[in-house]
Amino acid sequence: MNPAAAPRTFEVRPSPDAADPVHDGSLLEVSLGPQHPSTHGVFRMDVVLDGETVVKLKPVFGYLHRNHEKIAENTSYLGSMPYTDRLDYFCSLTSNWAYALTVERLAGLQVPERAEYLRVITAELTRLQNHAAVCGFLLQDMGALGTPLMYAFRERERILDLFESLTGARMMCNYMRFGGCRCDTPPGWLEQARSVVTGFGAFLDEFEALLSSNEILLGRTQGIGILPRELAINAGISGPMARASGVAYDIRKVDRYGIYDQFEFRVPLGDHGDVFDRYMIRALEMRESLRILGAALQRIPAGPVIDPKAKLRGFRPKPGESYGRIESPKGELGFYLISDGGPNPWRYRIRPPSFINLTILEDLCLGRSVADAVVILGSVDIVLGEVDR
Amino acid sequence: MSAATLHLLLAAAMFCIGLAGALCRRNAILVLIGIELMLNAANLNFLTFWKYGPQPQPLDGPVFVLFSVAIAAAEAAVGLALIIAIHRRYRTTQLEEISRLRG
Amino acid sequence: MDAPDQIFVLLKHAVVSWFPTPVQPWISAVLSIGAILAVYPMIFALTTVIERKALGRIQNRPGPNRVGPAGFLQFAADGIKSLTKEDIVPRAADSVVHFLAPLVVVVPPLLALAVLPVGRNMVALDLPETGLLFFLMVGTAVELGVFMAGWSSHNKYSLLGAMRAIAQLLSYELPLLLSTVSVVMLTGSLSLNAIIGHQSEVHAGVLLGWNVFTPWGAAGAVLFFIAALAEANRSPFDLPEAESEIVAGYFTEYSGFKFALFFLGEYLGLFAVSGLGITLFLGGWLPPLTVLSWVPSWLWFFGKLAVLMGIFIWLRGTLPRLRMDQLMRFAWQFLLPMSLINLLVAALWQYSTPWPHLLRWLPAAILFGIPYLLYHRAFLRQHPPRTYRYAS
Amino acid sequence: MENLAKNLWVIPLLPLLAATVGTFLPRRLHRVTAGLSVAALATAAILAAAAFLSVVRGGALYSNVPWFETGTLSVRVGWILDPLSAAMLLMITVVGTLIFIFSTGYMAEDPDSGRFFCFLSLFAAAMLGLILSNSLLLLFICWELVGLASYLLIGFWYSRPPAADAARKAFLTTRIGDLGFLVGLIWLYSESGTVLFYDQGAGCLEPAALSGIAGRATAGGLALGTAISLLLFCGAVGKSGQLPLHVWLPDAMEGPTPVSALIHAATMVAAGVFLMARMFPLVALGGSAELPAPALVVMAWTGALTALFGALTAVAQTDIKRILAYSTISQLGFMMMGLATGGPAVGMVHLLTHAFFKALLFLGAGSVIHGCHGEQDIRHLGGLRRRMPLTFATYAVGMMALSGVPVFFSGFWSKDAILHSLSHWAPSRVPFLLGVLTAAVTAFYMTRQMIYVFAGTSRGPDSAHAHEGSPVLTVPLGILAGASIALSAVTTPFRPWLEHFLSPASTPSESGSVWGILILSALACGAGLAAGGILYRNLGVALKTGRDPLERWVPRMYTLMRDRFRFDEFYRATLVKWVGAAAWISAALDQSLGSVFRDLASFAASAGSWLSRTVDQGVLNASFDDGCQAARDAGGLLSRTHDGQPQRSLRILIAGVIALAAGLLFLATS
Amino acid sequence: MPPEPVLSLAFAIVAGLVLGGSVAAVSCRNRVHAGLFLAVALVGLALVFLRMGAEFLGFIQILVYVGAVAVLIVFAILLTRGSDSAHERRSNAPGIGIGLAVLLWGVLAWGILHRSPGAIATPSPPPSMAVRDLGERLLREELLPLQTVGLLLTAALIGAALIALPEPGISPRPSGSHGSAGTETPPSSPT
Amino acid sequence: MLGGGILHGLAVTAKNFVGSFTDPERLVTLGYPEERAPAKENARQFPFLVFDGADPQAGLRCVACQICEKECPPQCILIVKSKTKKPDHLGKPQFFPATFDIDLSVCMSCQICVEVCPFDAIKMDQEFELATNDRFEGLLRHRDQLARPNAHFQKLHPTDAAAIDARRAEELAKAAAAATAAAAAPRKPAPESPPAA
Repeated sequence: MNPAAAPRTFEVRPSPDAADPVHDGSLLEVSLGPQHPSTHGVFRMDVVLDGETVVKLKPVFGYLHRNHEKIAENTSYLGSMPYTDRLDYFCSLTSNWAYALTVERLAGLQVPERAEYLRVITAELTRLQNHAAVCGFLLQDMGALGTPLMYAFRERERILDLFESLTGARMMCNYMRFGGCRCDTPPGWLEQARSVVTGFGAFLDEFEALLSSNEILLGRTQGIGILPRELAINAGISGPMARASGVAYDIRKVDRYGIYDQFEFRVPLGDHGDVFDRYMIRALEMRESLRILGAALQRIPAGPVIDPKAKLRGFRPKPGESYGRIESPKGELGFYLISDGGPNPWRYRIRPPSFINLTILEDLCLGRSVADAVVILGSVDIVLGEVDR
Repeated sequence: MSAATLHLLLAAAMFCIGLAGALCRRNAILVLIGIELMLNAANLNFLTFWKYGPQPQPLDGPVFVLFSVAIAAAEAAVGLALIIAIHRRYRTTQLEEISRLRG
Repeated sequence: MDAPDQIFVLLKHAVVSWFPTPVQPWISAVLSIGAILAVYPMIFALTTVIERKALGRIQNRPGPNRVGPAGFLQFAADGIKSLTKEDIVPRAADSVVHFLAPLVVVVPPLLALAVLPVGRNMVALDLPETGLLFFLMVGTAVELGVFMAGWSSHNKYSLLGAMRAIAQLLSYELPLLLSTVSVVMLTGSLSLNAIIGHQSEVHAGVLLGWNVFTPWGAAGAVLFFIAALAEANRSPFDLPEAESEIVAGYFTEYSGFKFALFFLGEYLGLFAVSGLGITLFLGGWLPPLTVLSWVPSWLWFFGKLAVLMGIFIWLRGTLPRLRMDQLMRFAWQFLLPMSLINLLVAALWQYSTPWPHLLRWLPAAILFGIPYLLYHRAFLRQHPPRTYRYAS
Repeated sequence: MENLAKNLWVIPLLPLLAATVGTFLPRRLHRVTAGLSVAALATAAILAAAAFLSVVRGGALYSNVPWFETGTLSVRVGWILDPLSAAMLLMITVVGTLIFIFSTGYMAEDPDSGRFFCFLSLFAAAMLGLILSNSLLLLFICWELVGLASYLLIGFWYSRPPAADAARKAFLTTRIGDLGFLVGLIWLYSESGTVLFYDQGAGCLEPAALSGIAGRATAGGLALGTAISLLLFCGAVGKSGQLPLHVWLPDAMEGPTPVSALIHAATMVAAGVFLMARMFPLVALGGSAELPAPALVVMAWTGALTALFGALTAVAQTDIKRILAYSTISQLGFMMMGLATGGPAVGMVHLLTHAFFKALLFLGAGSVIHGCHGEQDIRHLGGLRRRMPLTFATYAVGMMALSGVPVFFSGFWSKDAILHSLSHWAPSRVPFLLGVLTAAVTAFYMTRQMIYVFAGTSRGPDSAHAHEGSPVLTVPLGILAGASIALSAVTTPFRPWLEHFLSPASTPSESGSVWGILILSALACGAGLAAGGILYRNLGVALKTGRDPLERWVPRMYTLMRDRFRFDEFYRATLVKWVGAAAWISAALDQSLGSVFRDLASFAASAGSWLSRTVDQGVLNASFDDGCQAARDAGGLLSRTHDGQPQRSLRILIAGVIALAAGLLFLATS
Repeated sequence: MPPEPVLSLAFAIVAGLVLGGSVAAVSCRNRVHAGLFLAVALVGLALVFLRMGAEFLGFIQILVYVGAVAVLIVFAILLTRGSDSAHERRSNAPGIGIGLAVLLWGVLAWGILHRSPGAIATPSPPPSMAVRDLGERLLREELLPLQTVGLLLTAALIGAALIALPEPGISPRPSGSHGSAGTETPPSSPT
Repeated sequence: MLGGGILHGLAVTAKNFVGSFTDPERLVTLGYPEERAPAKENARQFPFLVFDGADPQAGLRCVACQICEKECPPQCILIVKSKTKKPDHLGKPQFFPATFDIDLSVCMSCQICVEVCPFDAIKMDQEFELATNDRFEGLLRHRDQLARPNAHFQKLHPTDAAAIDARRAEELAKAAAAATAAAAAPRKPAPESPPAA
């Protein structure tokens, strides 16, 4: 008989280990992802379900692994810059900044004031569009059929338009350079940015009217996926996720990198640490970002945008090491570089917030239903480019 | 052969098929299926006598069938709940394996 | 005189009368069936396009706008595509059941549509004794179809979807039934025509006595349509096919035309249950104002259907989906008690007929108001308003 | 008057409302619940007094209302206020109020006392409803509610296994009687067509219905009235702790002491006696003075045996509450005797007087237990006379009333009335003698208890530090003691006002015989007291040996009495065993029947295989082994039908059905 | 109205549906198929009811049996899946069961065919079933049974929910190491 | 009130539904092939090679210095230096790329080649509709396909181009001045210097 002609019948045979509840059929093992509508990219959750309740969850990732750190160690310092775009492809500008900051510390470069302002403006715009989109995605995961997502994207498009006219690309901006920014703003850009920022405030009002008091949303998010403060600290959670659990940790305040000490803004904190708090913290942070943006767009000085000492070609920082971190929209994004004086970093290491924030996924999901697991994943705000690197 | 006879024969056949199922199957749920068939055969009998038989009261048959249907629904619900509970406890629905109560 | 109103009826009579008497009942049936088979799938096709366009507009997109004038031939493109797509049956699937499931899902709504009076004298299958019961009966068969689809696919998502679907359908069947019971109670008949006839009395000169204008009718309509949304797997109760959780639920493993059949069945079910709601609460084919009775009755029916569809689309574009336990809790802890209360209200309404009108509303207001406040309090206790602090 | 009858339902409703409201009050408000219960019952007592007075003035009345209609069936309920219910009403509300007040002190420290008072109120409400109902159905509902409430109260400390067991025992035992009651009730309903007692001539206790029942006999030759009465008496036996079903009563002491007081004095046990009094027209049907109705004879004998049994058992108990419990059983027997021999008035008077002094005794015992921190064993008490003088004084009153100390105590007179009617009872003199003996034993064991508890010096650490309770505990005792004495004013045979009130038709007794019985009764009491006093005069010395003085005197008898005549053991050895045996027999039958079938089947198979073997050898020349194998296969196949499965039984059943159907059809067609 | 032919084609079809469905329901090796065939048989029976003019009962039949009981059964099959293979093992002494059933049918058929055919076949005026009459009957004469059945259904509902609720302690959660959950671990069935 | 949040949301979506008909700010979607977003000067897609004059071969600014090849992060550029030389716009003989291939399927549009090019020879195009059936050859651009006239660059990035052209004109002028100053060597005519924009 031809062994290739497998029989057409399919029979679930009891496993030899009959005591294993997964195999005796009382539990259901489902693989959510890597091609699943709700896993935010090629992420996979190996979920064991009792009915619909998650009794075991194993995050599986690496499907998008691109060997980023090793590539960077074999590329010039500058050549890694466009790759950082692709770490968190929603927030390329903040990734740029984190990398530029680290290299600047390594090489001791100064950044002109206008460039600092531009960095703050682009970073906060990035935060706006990221948070808006995340809230939209969260609702999408809850089955809101994309309406909030579409509203978020409508506003995000305006911000991406700004990015495109400033940096030439909507998402892969590749804008920061060691010692400043690649180019100055095109004419009329600041006015356009101001109008976008103004419009964003109105959008936020509408977005919150649509969602924040919606009973279904409250029911779906409050008390779900509670991340206790201690766990958040112990697991190294950062960003809005940590702040939703009441951890007052915002690197803009802690490190005061760039010129953030010149701006007035508050850091909202949640008390419950559940999905709703994470959502609300993001909404409140957007308001704070709008304040920063208003001030920055008002006060931005004229001047050069890049340190004239910065070399583009043949950039060889002196031997040493540095760690630079910023508050990316997803949390603490850190770069660690060791230079041996050559044109390539000797060691290049990233601390991606998405990855670290993802580690507690099982703790948040155990005992909840699949639907909650999906929503919790949505509230963690991950980008697989950053997780898998 | 009158219509009544035919219907009665049909009911008898259905009853016996259900009986065979209840007697032979090993799975508790399948036995329950056989019992449901038997119950329904009884219902058919009631209606047959209502339709073709002598009628002391015009609606006796249907009323009886209605009650029988209601009780059958309750029976099915409780029976299935029992089977599920047993399954949860002993991980089987095979009748011969559920023998804790045997002397 | 009322030619436009009765045009289809007369047309049918004319056609039937061409045939010899013995076959006339058959011809009549064939014509009715043909009409149902032609009209509702057509409405389905249009609804899909309109829904997509309306959802697009709600989301600030133009929606489909390529095929045909303003995109209105999109359904044709979709249909052709689904017809020509490869029909994939998973190897592990139980192929016979897998094949039958879409049929079992599509046929019952079609049967149910047959008993709906869409206009004066326009009902394909008039069951004076048991019309409503027939409707509810065929509705239950869908559950079996859904189960067959989910089980036969041998896919875990399908299975989860089917389990969800059955739990949901069984749970919402009850409030649906109970809210229709109030109508039956006050009408005293299961015939849909009689129910419409009961609503035709004139109040205050213009308003007709639709059931929805009574307290129990209004509440019953709300309860009915909530349950109907769930029965039809519409957002926010679309858990059985929640794509963000279980891909496409019980029809994950269907493709091509079978998938389209599920789609069709779902929409036909929605039409049927909405049509039933129109008949029970919204006066069926009756106009809202007596001065508007020159408009053909069938236009009223389909107009009301269109408005309902619009509301459903609107809801779909707005609301997130519930979770399974919330869904079940909503059915058992809110809809069911409320529909029981509604029965009580309906009974009170019936017994308080001689009372002054305002006084008749009072018990209803109390009976609905108090549970509503209790639910409100319970919700607030569960979800107290939150404030956020800022780091110093 | 009419209004009063129509609104009688308010009286049971008040405690019921208190119970309902109390249920919904949070736990920490248990004082509010207690206050509410007391207030509700006190109000009910005032209303009851008004009702009583109105009956005294105007006689009985009742009112019936339709309750619900189902199709053609209309169910009506009603309230009745006749002397019987009025007297009971007053007694229950007054005694109940006093017990409630006592409980507020007794249960003050229990965090669950809110629940306790809810149950108490429910208990009182159910009992009041039972008293007032003019309908068998309502009476039965209240009857069951009384059972439920007693179950809840006995098992109030449900976390203690004995309490939970006792509650279950009480519930199940009374249920056995209730089964008979229910059957009798249904029978009565089907015979008389109404559940109302009095309904303008149409009620089931009115002459029309009674004459319909009278003279008819059941299948066994028993008179219909007797059969129904005996079934109803089953209920009374269960509720009132008569002889075979008394076992729950002593165990019911596991509940808090006020509950015991309530159960033993006012409510639960009274229900059975009351039921018989209520149904007396039916029970006494067809009897005459010379030849009483058979049901009454049964009642009298049951009562007599119960009375003696209870008294004898009480003699050897060491638990203060158990002694009282057995004395209750004994007194209930007295009541039954009185009821059966002298008519409802005689029994009920003793019920009423007994209610007061038994409540007094139980509350006194509660006071002792409360003062001695929960110590209930009389061997560890003693010398409380000085430490708890108030309790001692009131307890002594109760004791003397119970013992039947002449002249001043109501118990004497009511017991005397019973003895008097017994002495005239035509069928037999034995119950009279038993009654006198019981009276003597009663005095004996009460003396014993008094000496144990109050005399001498304390024998335990708890009694050494005993103290008198708060006024909340002692004032009810005082009132009850007063009532026990005062009641004698209306119960003497010279001025039997209460008896007349309860049953105006009863004939006044001849004075000559009155004196004889009075003296006899006083003598019996005196003998008991004297025997007790003599036997227990040196208790402290006697107890050094660790044995009761009586035990030293009649050890075997004492052991038997201490072990309650081994009723529980008897039940355990018989009933429980029998049930087990029945189960075993049916199992064995199952097995053996199966074996028979199996044997038949395998015999048939063997026969078949023998045939096949012969054919094989002869025709096909096959081997011997093949034939055996075939036989084994066939036998195995058939024996597989008997693998201990439910379907096997089903198969046999179906085979039987087939045989039956075929037989019937054959008979019908031929 | 002309007397309907005794053995009409329609009757043959629905009877075939009933019998075929029944046979398949009790003989199918695949349990879910058995459940579905039960639904087929019950639909067939409902059609028989319809043919007899008992519209209301026919619809109720489908509503309750197909809509609820059959769905419950397949649902239960689904919930208890995995305890043993999806397909049924060989039947429990099929010969005896089938033999008994056939025997019973024979006896019954014999009885039906020979027992006073006149009494059964006397066609009284064809009864009709008005739903209103049925309701009146139920709510007047049969009110007590109706209430009782209502009570029974409520009790069954609550009971079924209680029984089917997972017992605490034996839910098969894999809590860390399996089998160390406690003393309540179900005994594994002997092989 | 319970249900108020849902009604609130319904109001918002209704507003958006109406707004998408009346308010162009809400309906921001463009019907892409017909409608296009306004071109942004900074926008970048894939690189192209700038040549001056009319002849892509002669006017190619690239001198095959291979800096971009080295700096290109995804290494999508392949340059083979010519064996011979050709004069640049200043008349200096320079190598030129015999092969200049860019694999667009690898290129990530980062613009680093543009930034590091000292000769302003490689610039970013804005063409993006590059769909092809052949993912190997179809997206591999060779030198001649990559070459675009300076006018194209001027059209895409006018600001940038003006600055570069001015600088180059300046260089040219400086070179011419130097040439006149030197005056010794015979003057080589520069290939058609582009007109200043």
